[in-house]
Amino acid sequence: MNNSLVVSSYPHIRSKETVSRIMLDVILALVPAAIASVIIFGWRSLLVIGVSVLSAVISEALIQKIMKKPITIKDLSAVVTGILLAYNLSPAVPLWIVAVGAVIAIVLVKQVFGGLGQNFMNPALAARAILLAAWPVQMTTWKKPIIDAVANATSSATPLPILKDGETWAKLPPLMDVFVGKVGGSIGEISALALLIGAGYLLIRKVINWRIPASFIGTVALLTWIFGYNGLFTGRWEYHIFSGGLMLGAFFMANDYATSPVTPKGQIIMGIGCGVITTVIRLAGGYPDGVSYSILIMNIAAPLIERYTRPRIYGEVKANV
Amino acid sequence: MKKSKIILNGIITENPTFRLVLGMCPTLAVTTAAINGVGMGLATAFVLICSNLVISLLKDYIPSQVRIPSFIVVAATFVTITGMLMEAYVPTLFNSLGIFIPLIVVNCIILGRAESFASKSTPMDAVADGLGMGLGFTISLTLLGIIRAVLGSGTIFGARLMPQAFNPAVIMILPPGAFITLGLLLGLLNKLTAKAR
Amino acid sequence: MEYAGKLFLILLSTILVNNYVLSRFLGVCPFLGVSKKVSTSIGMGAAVIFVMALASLFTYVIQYAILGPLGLQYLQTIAFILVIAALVQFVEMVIRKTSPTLYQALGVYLPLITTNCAVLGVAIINIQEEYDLLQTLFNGIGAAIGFTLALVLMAGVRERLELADIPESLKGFPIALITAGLMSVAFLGFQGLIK
Amino acid sequence: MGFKLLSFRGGTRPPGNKHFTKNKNIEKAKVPALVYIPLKQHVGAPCEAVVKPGDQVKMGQVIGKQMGFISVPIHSSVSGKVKSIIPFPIPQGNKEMTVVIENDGLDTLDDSIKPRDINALSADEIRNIILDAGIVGLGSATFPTHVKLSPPADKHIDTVILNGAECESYLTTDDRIMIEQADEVVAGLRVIMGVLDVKMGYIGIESNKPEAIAAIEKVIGNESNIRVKVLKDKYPQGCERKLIETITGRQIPSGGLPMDVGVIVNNVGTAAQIYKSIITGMPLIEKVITVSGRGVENPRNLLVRIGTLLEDLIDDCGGYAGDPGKVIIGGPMMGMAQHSLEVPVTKCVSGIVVLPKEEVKDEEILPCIRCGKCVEVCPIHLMPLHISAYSLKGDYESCKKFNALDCVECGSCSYICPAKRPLQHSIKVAKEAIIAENKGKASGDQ
Amino acid sequence: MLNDILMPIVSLGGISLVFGAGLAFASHKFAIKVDHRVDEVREVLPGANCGACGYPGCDAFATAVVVGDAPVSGCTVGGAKVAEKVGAIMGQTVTETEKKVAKVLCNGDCESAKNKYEYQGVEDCVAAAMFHGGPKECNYGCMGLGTCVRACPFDALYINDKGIAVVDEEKCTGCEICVSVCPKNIIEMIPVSSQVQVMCKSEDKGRDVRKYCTVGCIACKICEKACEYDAIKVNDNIARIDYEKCVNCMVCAEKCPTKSIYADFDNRDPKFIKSADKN
Repeated sequence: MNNSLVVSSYPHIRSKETVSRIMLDVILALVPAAIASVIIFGWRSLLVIGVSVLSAVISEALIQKIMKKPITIKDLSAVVTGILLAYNLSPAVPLWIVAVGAVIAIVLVKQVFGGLGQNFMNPALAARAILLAAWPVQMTTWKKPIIDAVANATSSATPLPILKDGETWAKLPPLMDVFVGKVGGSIGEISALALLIGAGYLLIRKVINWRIPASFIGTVALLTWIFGYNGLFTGRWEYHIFSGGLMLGAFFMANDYATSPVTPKGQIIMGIGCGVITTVIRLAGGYPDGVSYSILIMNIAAPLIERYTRPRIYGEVKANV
Repeated sequence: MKKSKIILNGIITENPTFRLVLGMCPTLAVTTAAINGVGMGLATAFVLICSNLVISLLKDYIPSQVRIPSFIVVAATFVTITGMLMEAYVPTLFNSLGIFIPLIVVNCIILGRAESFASKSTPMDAVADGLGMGLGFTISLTLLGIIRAVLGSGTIFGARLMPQAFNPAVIMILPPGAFITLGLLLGLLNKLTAKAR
Repeated sequence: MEYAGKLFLILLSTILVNNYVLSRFLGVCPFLGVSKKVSTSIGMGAAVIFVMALASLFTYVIQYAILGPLGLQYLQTIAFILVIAALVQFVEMVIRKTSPTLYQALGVYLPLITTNCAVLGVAIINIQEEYDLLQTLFNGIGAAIGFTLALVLMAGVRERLELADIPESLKGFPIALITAGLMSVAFLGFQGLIK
Repeated sequence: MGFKLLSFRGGTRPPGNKHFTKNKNIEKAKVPALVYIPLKQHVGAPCEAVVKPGDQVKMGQVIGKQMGFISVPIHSSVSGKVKSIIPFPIPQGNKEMTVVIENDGLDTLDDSIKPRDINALSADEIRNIILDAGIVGLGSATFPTHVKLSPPADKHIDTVILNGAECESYLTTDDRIMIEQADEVVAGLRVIMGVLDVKMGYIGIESNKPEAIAAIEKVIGNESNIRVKVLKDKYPQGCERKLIETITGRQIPSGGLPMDVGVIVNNVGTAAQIYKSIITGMPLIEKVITVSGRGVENPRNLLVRIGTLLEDLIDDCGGYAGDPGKVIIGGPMMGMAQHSLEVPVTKCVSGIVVLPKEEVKDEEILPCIRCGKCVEVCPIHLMPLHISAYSLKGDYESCKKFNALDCVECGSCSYICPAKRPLQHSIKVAKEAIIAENKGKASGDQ
Repeated sequence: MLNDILMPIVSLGGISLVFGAGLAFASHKFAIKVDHRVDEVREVLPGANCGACGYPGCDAFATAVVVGDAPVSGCTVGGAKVAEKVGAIMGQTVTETEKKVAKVLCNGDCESAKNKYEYQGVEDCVAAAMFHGGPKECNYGCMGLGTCVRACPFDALYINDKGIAVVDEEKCTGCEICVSVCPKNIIEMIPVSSQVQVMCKSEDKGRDVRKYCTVGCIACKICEKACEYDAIKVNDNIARIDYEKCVNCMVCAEKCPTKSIYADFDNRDPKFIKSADKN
């Protein structure tokens, strides 16, 4: 027989899931938020997203070429990073900052640690935090929504600063406006509605599971309700969960595969941890929103969480532990 | 061993920052400006030279059980002197280096060189080693200071270097900038030396 | 209540906001050196907490009982480092006797606590900030917990990085420094927690 | 079915692909002119040949005698003349001494084969019959059945489970046996329960085999101590550990055996074979085998004589359809890929799946993205991603810490992995290294 | 003035005295006896922590030597020099042995040896050998998947462009790790002075070897007859060289019909060249 048979280890069949398919799903799930952003802020949003994605993909290809590794932009992970970075930026941000951020995300946070799946910190969020520390002024210049719900939307990103100070609650926009996204904020985080549509798609496709988002959002809701400005159990938790980066963070970044624990218990702990830190920063910290920092900090803790939440294996004898 | 070789060893082959990775704390903390790097480096060099000399002179008289505490006391003496001198003559620098002046005493370089070199060498060799290591330290700190200052505030030794349009990346003079810059710099040097080989 | 609040703030500040390693650059050498394994880092952390608490107390007493009254503040560095060196050696002997495994794991780093600038640093800062005895103790413990926290987190990440495909020239210290940098970025999030 | 299907945590659901042969009756395969009967077809010591080249043998005659307790005799599956005894490849990949017999086509029965009265036999007599008939676990484990039915006195067995899950893709062997030989299966179960003096017997069948469930339930009727348990169709439901957990809720301790939790599991085919061998006196010389896959012209369920070469079987099914890519003995999830068709059917073969070239892709292995799917599907709740990563680095010590030895090698992790990483394979490498090291240590201690 | 000098001295002295006394007490109370020889042995070891000695690292080996569990010559990497030094510390002498280096005894590269199937899976010899003994038709052939390359702590092995593992003799320290990891057992330790090796380990019959490999040993015994020094023998269908007897005349390599014997002809002793010419 001259055409020799293939021999390999079983299983001889593989599931249809692939890395690029997963990434594509995530990209699809992020589309509604982009549309919402364009409606609310205009085409500038799309420009920022475009620059971010392009810079991310190009820098991934370049750095892999420099490091003499196979170029893997096909797997679409750089595209996802690019989109997520843009979603965390203000639509008014200078484009050169966007490009620098994408390079930082891909090179410094991802490729230096070995590339896809091996980075310990979410590239988009880490890049955003670095940008914020590097150019605080440019990073906190916001754009007024085209569809305006809040008169002073330009001065504040989201309803969050209002929530910090209990006396100004009267200025809160209608909850529905916050939910739909007719308020200021960064490109991708404004419309909880659009994000939830995408998240629903990912849940149905089983790309993500409920553990981190549910425990994250749940914790924030509970804590913001308990520690209200006017005493215990007076918090406006419904505003908290739909404002700021919570939806984006909980569904698209805290549960980023590479940087969250793979163990079920660990994922719940991760979510709760994110929730606690977010609430602490929102209620007492120096920044209006704590979502991205909470995720970054939990990213650091993720390896430890994973280490101490290994599932009890089948048939494990307790005496042996 | 030739003195020049010992000195060069400290500056290049066994550069305390880039090769031995010693004395990280001041390296990271004070290099927000190039001038701080120079000041810190020279102060450390002074302590290093003096303590190396004294230790190599005393090496035969110090019992080995108490050698570490003795070395530290020697170093601490010179650190105190340095601190007094700096406070008197360069008070601004002294203030900006702050707590890191007394902390020179626990800089691993001082104790490391005392232990691994000065206590086994002649006084002159020990001085040469102190000089080399001190200069190596100064050079690395200055280099790091320059990079961070230029990118982080657009200035070098107080003079504006970058064009007005340049937006300095504040993070470079914050803690993360220190860690990351040094990390990348070390990586780059590794790469270059690997190539040279 | 006010006073207890202040103590709490000291803890919060030293552990999270002004973490000794990640934002004050104290104790970076052992932080980089002993953070390769989680188990070792926990041991080291425990030793540091113990030493720092003791050192804070002893140096406080020395400062206000001996150096201050005698007008010998300029001897602070020498006196403090002496105390710390003696303390560390004492702890080393105790651990060596009581837990050989812990001793083996910490290896050369126990003596290195002497040169851990965080210990001397915390002693000097205690005096600079004019803390009273209790505050001194809290500051010392807080700083040590902050150090331990950073150390253990770092160790967790580095254990994971063991398996990562890191470029050859960045392996070892460079990647550890970059990791520390990113950690420090994340800790920026706590900024402003204490006004 | 109105009730909730029994299941377990973990597992996955690869495409069943059973439609090729699901509705095809078991047919007798052509008996080839030459049969190759290896002297090792079971777990345990190989047999020693008791015939020599030139000897005349009859169908059912012992040609290899049992060596030691964990071993069973080997019988001739045809009548004819022993041509030679040579080392010959077996499905596992290595070579074993093999008796080659020229078939005279007469199927003359050996004198020892006589029908028996099942009611007149004691438990020990039945055990001996099972041993003499060369019966081993027919699921593919090939552990000698008489050993399984002789648990040590300190293990109290209270439950017998027949495994009719057949969670592997393509295979319909057990399905057809349960449909066509429901009486024998249930009778076999009764025999096993009798031998072990056990009151409760279960037959676990996946829900995708309604015909088999109906057939077995019809035979059981109102019998109260035998129950059909309908299981969710999910891989690896047929794994002994998961089957026991699903049906009884008991977990076998790490490193233990089913008997440690009072359970004995047998394949449905084994049960049917036990009953048939007792009644007819015929030893295990033929087996039901599914030949399937898009790579064969005419997929079938065949009753095959032990020692038939794969070549002959594929011919029997109309040959290849197109270019073959992989020939797998067993199912695609856990089967062994073959490089040549000059391999005989042994007691371990329950199916042959031929995948055409276009279905065999050399998937590009990407870096692990830590999606955690392998953790989710692992039926043992291990963390395959970590074990595999350490194994590929050669750090077997860490693999051990992550419980590599508990892996049941079901391959679910490799199947599900979106990065197509060879998880199971690398874990197996680690397992073997750890086992070798443990052995080395044990011998070094002495 | 006197006070200014006296006070520091007295106070510092006092502090030192108190702590010194404390430490002296502690060191007495918590004293542990440590064998200084462990440190000395550790000092002379190469410090590669390769584990070739069978202990987890150089420290463990040093301890084992001092306790008496490990032989002074146990460090294969350090070889005779280290053994001598360790012996000196331990007060023992060691007999000198010739240094050996590893060599992969297979020439059956992708040009000369056939494959029986196409392998897909983990790039590792052990992993591949699980399936029918590996993709090579020859069961004694180097699969070139690099298990030895990855195992070598000294970076002394590589896979050549024809898919066969090769040892860089310069870098090889003789730790024998590759020997132990090769699933085909085709890596052997060869004395450094040896210039002739049989590059085949196949114990298959010559007829079978011919079928799948053009450079395999076919056990024709021509080498055995050609050798004047009784240094090469064919047993179990394979020629083996007795390196003690071999004088590197390289006649066997010249005569071998399948060229399965390697000889370093460039460095051949001239006296053998003459004798070969005469024949």
